[in-house]
Formats: sequence, C-alpha cells, structure tokens
Amino acid sequence: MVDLAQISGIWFGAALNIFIWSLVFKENRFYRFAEYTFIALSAAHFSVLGVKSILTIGWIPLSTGKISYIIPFIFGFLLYTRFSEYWRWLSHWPIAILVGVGIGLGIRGAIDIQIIKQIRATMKLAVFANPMEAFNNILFVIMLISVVSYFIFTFAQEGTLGKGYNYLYRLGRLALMAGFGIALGNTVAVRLALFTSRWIFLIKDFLGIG
Amino acid sequence: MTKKETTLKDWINVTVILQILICLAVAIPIAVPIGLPVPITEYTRNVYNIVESIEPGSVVLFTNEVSAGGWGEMASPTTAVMQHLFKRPVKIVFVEFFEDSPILTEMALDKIDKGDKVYGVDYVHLGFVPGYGTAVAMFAKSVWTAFPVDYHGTPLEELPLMADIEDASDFEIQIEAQTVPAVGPVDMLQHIHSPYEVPFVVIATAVAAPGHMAYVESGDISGITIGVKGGAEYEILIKRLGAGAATMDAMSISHLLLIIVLIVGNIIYFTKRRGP
Amino acid sequence: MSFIKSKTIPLVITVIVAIFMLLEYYFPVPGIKSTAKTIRDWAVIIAAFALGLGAANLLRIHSLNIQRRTTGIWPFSIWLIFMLLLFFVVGVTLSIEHTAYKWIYQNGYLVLYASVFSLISFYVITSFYRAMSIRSIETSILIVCAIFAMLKNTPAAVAFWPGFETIGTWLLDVPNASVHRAAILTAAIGSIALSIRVLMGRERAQLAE
Amino acid sequence: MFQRIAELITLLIFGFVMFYEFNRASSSASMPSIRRLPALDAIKEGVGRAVEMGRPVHHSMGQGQLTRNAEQTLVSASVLEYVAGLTASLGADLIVTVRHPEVLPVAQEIVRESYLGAGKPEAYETKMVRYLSSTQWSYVAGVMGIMQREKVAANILIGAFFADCILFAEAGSRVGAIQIGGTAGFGGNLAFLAVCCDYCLYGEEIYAARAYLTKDVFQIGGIRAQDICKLLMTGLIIVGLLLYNYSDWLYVLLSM
Repeated sequence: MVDLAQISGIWFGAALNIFIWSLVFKENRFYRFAEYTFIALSAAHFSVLGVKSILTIGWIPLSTGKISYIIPFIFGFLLYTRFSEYWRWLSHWPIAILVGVGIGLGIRGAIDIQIIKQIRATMKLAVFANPMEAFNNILFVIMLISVVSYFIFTFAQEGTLGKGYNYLYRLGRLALMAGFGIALGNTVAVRLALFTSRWIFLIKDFLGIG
Repeated sequence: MTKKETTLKDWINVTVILQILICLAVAIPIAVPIGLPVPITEYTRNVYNIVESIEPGSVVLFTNEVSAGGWGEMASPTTAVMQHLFKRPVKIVFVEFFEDSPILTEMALDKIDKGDKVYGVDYVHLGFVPGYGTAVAMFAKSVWTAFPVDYHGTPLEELPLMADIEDASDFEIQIEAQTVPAVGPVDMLQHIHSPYEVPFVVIATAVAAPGHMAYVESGDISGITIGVKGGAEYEILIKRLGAGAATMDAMSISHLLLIIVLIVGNIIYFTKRRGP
Repeated sequence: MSFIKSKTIPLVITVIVAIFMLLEYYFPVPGIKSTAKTIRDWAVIIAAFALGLGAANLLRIHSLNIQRRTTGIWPFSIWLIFMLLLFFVVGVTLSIEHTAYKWIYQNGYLVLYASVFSLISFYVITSFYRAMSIRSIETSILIVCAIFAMLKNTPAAVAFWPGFETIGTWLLDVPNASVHRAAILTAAIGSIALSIRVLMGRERAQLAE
Repeated sequence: MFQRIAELITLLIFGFVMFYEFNRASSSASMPSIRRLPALDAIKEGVGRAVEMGRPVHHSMGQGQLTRNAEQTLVSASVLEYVAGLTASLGADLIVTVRHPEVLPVAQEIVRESYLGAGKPEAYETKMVRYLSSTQWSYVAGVMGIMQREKVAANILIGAFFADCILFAEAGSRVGAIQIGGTAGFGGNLAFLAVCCDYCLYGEEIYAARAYLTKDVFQIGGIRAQDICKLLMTGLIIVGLLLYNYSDWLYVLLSM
C-alpha cells in the first residue's frame, strides 16, 4: 500500500530541503519561496499556540471566577495602544511587567548555580593531591583567575600592579582562545550530526538507497 | 532587467568545491557503509553504569527538551537510553518542557522494544507544560498541579503509577535530553536537583556539552552522554545498533576532511603572506 | 497628566514585579508565592497578546511590498500572507491535532527547521578554510585546540590511537571547564549588575530612553 | 534554606557595592576610564561605510526574550539606541530584525525616538523594524534572506545568540559586510562568532556596552562595581582554596 499523504510529504519535504540549501550558492527564488513559507508557517504556528495559551491560562480561570485575570487581558490590549499617537505611552506598562519578570527571574537563577556553586567547586579542588591531579587543579585555578582578570575593565594598567595585571590579562586572552578552540572543535560534531541526519532523510527516505 | 552572463568559472571556486566535498564526505558513507571502528568513552560507560545501578522498582523522571531540529543528533542517544531503561525493572515518567518535544518522545517510544512494560503501571507520558523554567519549578513542587491529565488526556487518577508521586522528591533519578536554549539543565539543577536532591544525568549535544562540564566537574551533573557519538556508543553497550551507529562513518570522514581543510587553509594563508 | 505619561510608572511596575519574583524565592510565604505565580501567568498571557503585534507587523510590511510591487519579492509576499492566514485558520478552527495541520507541520515546518539548522555545516567548512581574522599565537592555540577536540570526536582517529581520546578529554575537563567556569562567573556578575542597574532606573533601554 | 540565605547575602553585597559606586560616581569628579573595546568603536566605522556605499545597516535584536535572557536583550536594545542614533544622524538605511514579538514594540520605540531625537522623524519608516516569526530557525532564514537581498554593509549581532550565529556571520561575510558580534552565552557558539566576525565582544564584555557607548559616569560606576565584585570573588576563591587544603574544619564544612 502506498500512502499518498506520506509520499507527497516526503517529496514536499525534500523539495523544501533542497530549496533552503540552494542558498549556499546564491540567494534565489527557490530559497525565497522556502524562506517565506517557513516564516509564514512559524508565525502562524506560534499565533495558534498563543491563542491556545490565552484560552487555557487566561480565559478559563477568568470564566471560573478569578476576576484578577482581567488584568492581563487589559495589559495585553494596552500593547496595541502604540498604534495611537495619543495613547502610545500606555504600551510601556505591559512591557514593564515582562521586563520585571525577566529581571527578577534572571537574578534569582544566576546566583546559586552560576556563582555560589561554581565558587564552592573551585575552592574544593585539591592542590596537594598526587602530582598529576595537583598539576591539573593548579592549572585550572590559574586559567580561571586569568580569564576573570581579562574581564576587568576599569582598573588602571600602570605601575607594578598594572604590569602584573597586564601579564594576567594576556594569559587570560590565551586561555580564552584555547577555550574557544576546544568548544569550536566540539561544536563541529553536532553540526555534522544534524547535516548527516538530513542526508539520511534525502538518501534513505527520499531516494530509497541503503 | 539585464541578465548577467554566468560562466562556469563563476560557479566553481574554492567555496563551492569545499561545500561539495563536505556533502560527499557525508553522503557517500551513508549510501555505502564502511564500518570504521567506534571506541567507547568513559562518560558514556559511566551513564550506562548509573542506569544499570538504579534500584529496582524506583521511579525515573525522564525529561525531554529536544527541539525538532535537534532530533537529528539526539534521536540516537535518547532512544538508546530509553531502551536501556525499558530493559531494567524501573518505572519511568516522561515529561516535556518544550513544545516540540512530546511528539519526539512518542516517536522514540514507538521505535523501542517495551518488553512487558504496561502503560500507566510501568511508564507514563505526561506531555508538555508551557512556561519553560517557571513550569519546571511548578512541576517540581507539585506534579499533579502541573499535569491534571497525561499526554493522551487520561486523568492522573486512572494511572496507578502516579498514585505514589507527589513532588520531585519521589523520583530516584532524573535523566534529561536537551537541545533548546529556552529550558535545560540549569533550570533542572535550580528547581529539581538542588532543592529535592535528585541525581541528574544529561543527554547532551556535543555543542552544549562543554558548557555543562563545569557542572559535571562540580558533581551537580552525575553523568553525561555527548552527542550522536555518545548515542552510537550507548547503542553498542546495550547491544542494539540504531541510527547512531549508522552515522559514525560519516562522522569520521567528515571530521578528517575538516581537519585537513583547517590545516591546508592555514598553510595557504602563511605561504601567501610570506610570498611577494 | 504628564506624571502618568512619564516613564516613572513603568519603572515602578518593573521594580515591583521584579521584587515579587525575588521575594517569592527568598521568603517563600504562601501569600507572596501565589501572587508571584499569578504575575508570571499574567506575563505569559501578555506575551501571547504580543504575537498579534508580530503578525500585524508581518502583514503590514508584506502588504506594503505588494502595494509597491517591490521587485522580485511581491509575489512571495502574497504567498506568505496566504500561508500565514491559511495555517492560522486551520490551526484555530480544526485544532493542531488535525491531520491537515500535522501534515504541513511535519513535512513543512519540521523539515524547514532542520534544513536551515543543517545549513551550518556548509558554512563551518568555509569558515574553517578562511579561518581567523586575528592572526597570531592566539590563533595558533585556537587552531591546535580545535584540531585535538575534533580528533576526539572522530571515532576512526580514536580507534587508530586512543591517545587522541585522552588528550581531547583532558582538554575538555581541565582548560575548557576552567575557562567556562570563569566565563559563567563573570557573565553572571555582569547580568546581575545589569539587572540591578535596571531596578535602580539607570538602564532604561526597554523604555527607549 | 541555608543556601537561599547565602544567595541573598551575595545579592545584598552586590547591591551594596553597586550603590556605593553609584554614589561615588555622582560625587567624585574623575572616574576611571574603561579598557578599550574595539568592537564597539567599530560600529561607527561600520555605519560610516554603509553611508559611503549607500547600503543598509543590519541590527539583530538576538534570540532573547524579555522574560528570558532579558539582560542580553536589553544590552541589544542599548546598542540599538546608539546604532539608530548614528544611522539617523549620518543618514544610513537601517534594518532591525526581531524574533520575539514582545521585543518588537521595544525596538520600534527605540528607533522611532532616535530618529525623532536626531530631528529626522520623516526618515523613520515602518519597514525598518521587522518581525520575522518566533522560531529560531525561521528567524535565521529570514535574516539571511534579507542580508543577501539588501546587501547590508554592516551587520551588528549583539545580544543573545545560539547555534545560529555562524549562519548570520557567514551570510554577512558573503555580502562583504563589516561584522560586529557579541553574546554572553559561552561555548562553541561564541567561538564561531569570534572566528567569523571582524570584531567580537566576548561574554561579559557585552554588559559594559552601554557604559562604554554613553560614557555616562553612573554607568561607568556600575562597571567599576562589577569589577570590584569580581575581585572579591577571586579573593574568596584563593582564600577558600588555601583554607580548604590546609585546615581540617573547613574541609568538613565545605564537604557538607
């Protein structure tokens, strides 16, 4: 049995895939077609999800008597005051709520995991263990401090202290480059993996080889 | 409009040749498998051992935050770890915090051999809850508030497995597959691992792995598999070859090509600079 | 009137909301917790309303394209508007579980998603060939580290000499973890400092000031 | 609970240092200068080049939202203020692309006010700020299309970027644009941005952007406060490391 929906889907998908890849040669009409299709589909998909979440998170509690949920609806509509020259200042208010939530959550999330835990873990490195481990740990700490010093912006770079700082700064730059290199090399694997999976789709599903 | 004459020479330049080369390096090994060897790394073996040593009868939380685009890389390790869990006498709860992921979990569940495990008793798929990090916090505090019904619309009261589960402390271990920036290990560490002390294993992409290493080193992440290579290794460990093993030839050859290009590119640069 | 219109009120709103988010975390008293949760729900709803602004902007720019007959683009703009409305109407009226919606989602959206993502591979190789703009000892370190990291990910190379695995893992565990930890720490400080500046009203980019 | 208290104390110390430095900035006449950040100097050069070539400047608001990665989105907004000010006064075309719809009104407002501020409200056009749908990769597809069709002369990518940055940067280099990148997220993505862009801000450097561009004493005070926090942290690490390795009771305390 040949499933028409599936076959047509694979052909449609393969065509779009090749249209997108044609960009590597030159921007062309086929790419433009695929690009605009993608933007339309994704904007529509998210609008559908948006309508759904307005209904489930907002409308259902409101209709079951949680009067306070009228507020987000009002603020939501205030976003649209920006189309009126006279009322546009009101559109800052909903944005202010969003920024408040983002800033609050950002501060909250950063301190424990990104600062305290990291400092604690660094303090717990054994510096006097067996030679190999000690070497690794000391290198770890030196690189860490040098990279931190690379990110110091306002201290004067003169005098003996400034000279010392300059060495650290340069070491920090080198360490940063080493980190970039390692991350770059590792990133390549995932990019290729994704690429490989597209080829599996094109070769195995579309062409039927292998 | 004047039409510009395009000659063959305009088309064939270094860029195009390189791009054709990378396509060939990937496409040929897929069409014609070579069977280059795949050694197993310590990280993958460690995760295998962790899964192997989960207490029988305990409940595992499996969170999936893989995006549709990331599934190409993550299908293999995610499916392999799931398959391993299904082989062990443990119960599994699947949850997603990213909108693309529920479909992908279902796709993986369709592919694996479930043995004698029964839906609702041995494993449950709860589905997606919107809100990213916020949703993780809500889920950790009360699983039942976050999910009144499961992915298929069944009320949780009708699922015997869910009777024992109230908050995140009821899970023995958490395993997470993640590719999206929106939600991931940092949220899990913050809302589940750190307050409820649930051990945490990550199935990571190769690009995200270096970023997680600081947490692995500090012990917050107990185990990590890295990218499609980790998946291929895991498939070998559980003796069930799949998508990961098939891509390894392509990975080897394309990596070698890139290394050669990087070296040659630099040599050309230096000789050019030395020259007149 | 000028006070209401001024940018003080939005700032006050931001500060109050942010303080609730923080209070919820540091002083988890039931009343505060439920208020904070309600505010977060509001934020989700407001963000969903913003989707309408996005769609309006798309429609406006593309109908301008059609009106002005922008060369080479306007037929595509018609297609974009058509697809946008079609997919939206199907999604809202027939639900996203419907076969028609799923077909276009899987064969259109997901394929495009993965195709664009995988375009990276083409650019990785060209960027490697051209390599870096900063030419010095720094670049050499970068390239050598990148090569060893890649060798670790090449199964055939590791099978040829297991030492590649050891070197790659050491690079990942020691220099990489160290640099990353430093970067995490400093970026966290930067972001907290920026957040505090926003709360003090010193950083008001969101209010266009 | 103990952990939360430690977090709160850390936050209060930060807040105190910030507050102290702000106060000092308002009272003292001479503030320290910030180390040079070539990437931010290059923006002016990029816009100037765009004017000469008669081609547009592209500024991306990044992949961040207002509720997630808010800090990086605000940094991008700060840089946009500067960029829009330059394009308005020098007369270059500007294209701002936006991924998340809630960022759209922010970007529109900034561009509009910048053109008003430069006394050229008539130069502001609707199509300067463009929303390109909420998915990461459809946004990328749209931006690449725009860059190649409109042949941008400068490409400013400062904000939250992920795997996408190599595509932006390579598409930009195809049309010969000056590329200025920067993101706080670390890892392979920033590495690619660093490799592909002409100028790049690494990690925390982006948070200094506003202070650097405005040269405002308060902002510089803020950066100074950041530096002090970093020094405190480094000191803490060294002291902790020594105590942990030398003294038994702290070993027990830290191992808890």
